Amino acid sequence: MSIQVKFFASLREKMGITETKIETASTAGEVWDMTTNNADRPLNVLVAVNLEYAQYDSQVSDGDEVAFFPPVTGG
Amino acid sequence: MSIQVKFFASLREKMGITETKIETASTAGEVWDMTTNNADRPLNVLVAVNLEYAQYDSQVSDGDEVAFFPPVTGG
Amino acid sequence: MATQLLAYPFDPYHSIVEHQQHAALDKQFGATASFIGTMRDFNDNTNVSSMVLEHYPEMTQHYLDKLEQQARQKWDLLDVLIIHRVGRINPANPIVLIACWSAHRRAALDACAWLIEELKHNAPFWKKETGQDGERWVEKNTDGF
Amino acid sequence: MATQLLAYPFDPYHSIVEHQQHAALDKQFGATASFIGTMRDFNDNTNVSSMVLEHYPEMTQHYLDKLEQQARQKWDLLDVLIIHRVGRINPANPIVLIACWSAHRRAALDACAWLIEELKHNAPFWKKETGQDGERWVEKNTDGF
Repeated sequence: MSIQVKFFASLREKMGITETKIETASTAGEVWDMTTNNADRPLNVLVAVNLEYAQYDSQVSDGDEVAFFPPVTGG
Repeated sequence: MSIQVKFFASLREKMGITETKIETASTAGEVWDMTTNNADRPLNVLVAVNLEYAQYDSQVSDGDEVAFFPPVTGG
Repeated sequence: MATQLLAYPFDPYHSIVEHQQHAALDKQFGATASFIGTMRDFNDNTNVSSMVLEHYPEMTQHYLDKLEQQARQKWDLLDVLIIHRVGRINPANPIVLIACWSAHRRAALDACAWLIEELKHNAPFWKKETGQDGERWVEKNTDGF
Repeated sequence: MATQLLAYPFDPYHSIVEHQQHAALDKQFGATASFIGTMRDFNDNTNVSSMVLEHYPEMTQHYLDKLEQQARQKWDLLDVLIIHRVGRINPANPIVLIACWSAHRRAALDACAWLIEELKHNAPFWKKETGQDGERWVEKNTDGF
């Protein structure tokens, strides 16, 4: 098992990561740290765990999908 | 000159008048009295003078058009 | 004229598209909000087979034009289209169309909701329904709920 | 499915009519409220020649379905249709369509306004505009005014 990690839009471009996997982590914030090489956690980044909005301190488990993205601009 | 008087919808049917003319009157209420043979003035009747909403005590003059109708049900 | 009183059936979406094409709105509007009122085959728990919409022609036209002007004063609208049926109407026929165009969404949405509410409460139209028990005048409009 | 993500242009009014025909809504609905968001050829005082709408496919579909369910819980709706473009979009192309059907007007109007607001604030879509100075990500949506 592992955690699937996705980045979108300007954050995807800035971090240079579209999709990656990590072995394990306990919070979404830890996932950020591990995948971005401990980059500062931007305040306006949105976090989703398993397709639902979450926080940096939300718990994650093996098999989860964690996503980071900028404020949305659809519609 | 004269005052043009119109009745619409259920009020037109109830009063048996579609359109009539009277010589003169000073208020819309007086127009009602003269054209309906002094029928009671219903509380929920709407009054229009020259295509604008008015009251029984609104002034009317020669050449005006006065209309009486029930609550509206369009849309 | 952006307000029309029609004595024959109309296709509201076709009317919107046609108006949009002729109004030279292209590429300037970001938002279109529309409301369409359609005749149902029941009202107040009674089946309705058809109805006749009576109106006060001069005042109706005058009132709808005034409503459009008021909406344009209250909101930043690029265009407004109001179409209302009169005469005999059958179930599933559109009765009223209100469409508002604006740069951003709130103006179009708010103006559209305001216009149908004003029209329902004040425009001089009257519905007479034909059902299984004959004809009856609709006494008052619902509150919208 | 009443929520659709389309990677190609669509005709929103045609979509409404088609949905209405297939949804067996005939003669039961009295009110249809719709909102259409269209790409303009300027934004923040800059000309925009085209844009690309990126999204998070699984979450977008999940989120729009959830919005529809929430709207149906909050209001007495007969049907809801939500269509959103993704991919490259040109000025005057529709981006989003929301249509709500109900027996009476308030449910359709309020649900439609609520849905576009929720979608704008939370659905995972991102616009990248191409203008005279190249490409740029849109930083945030307008408040609707």
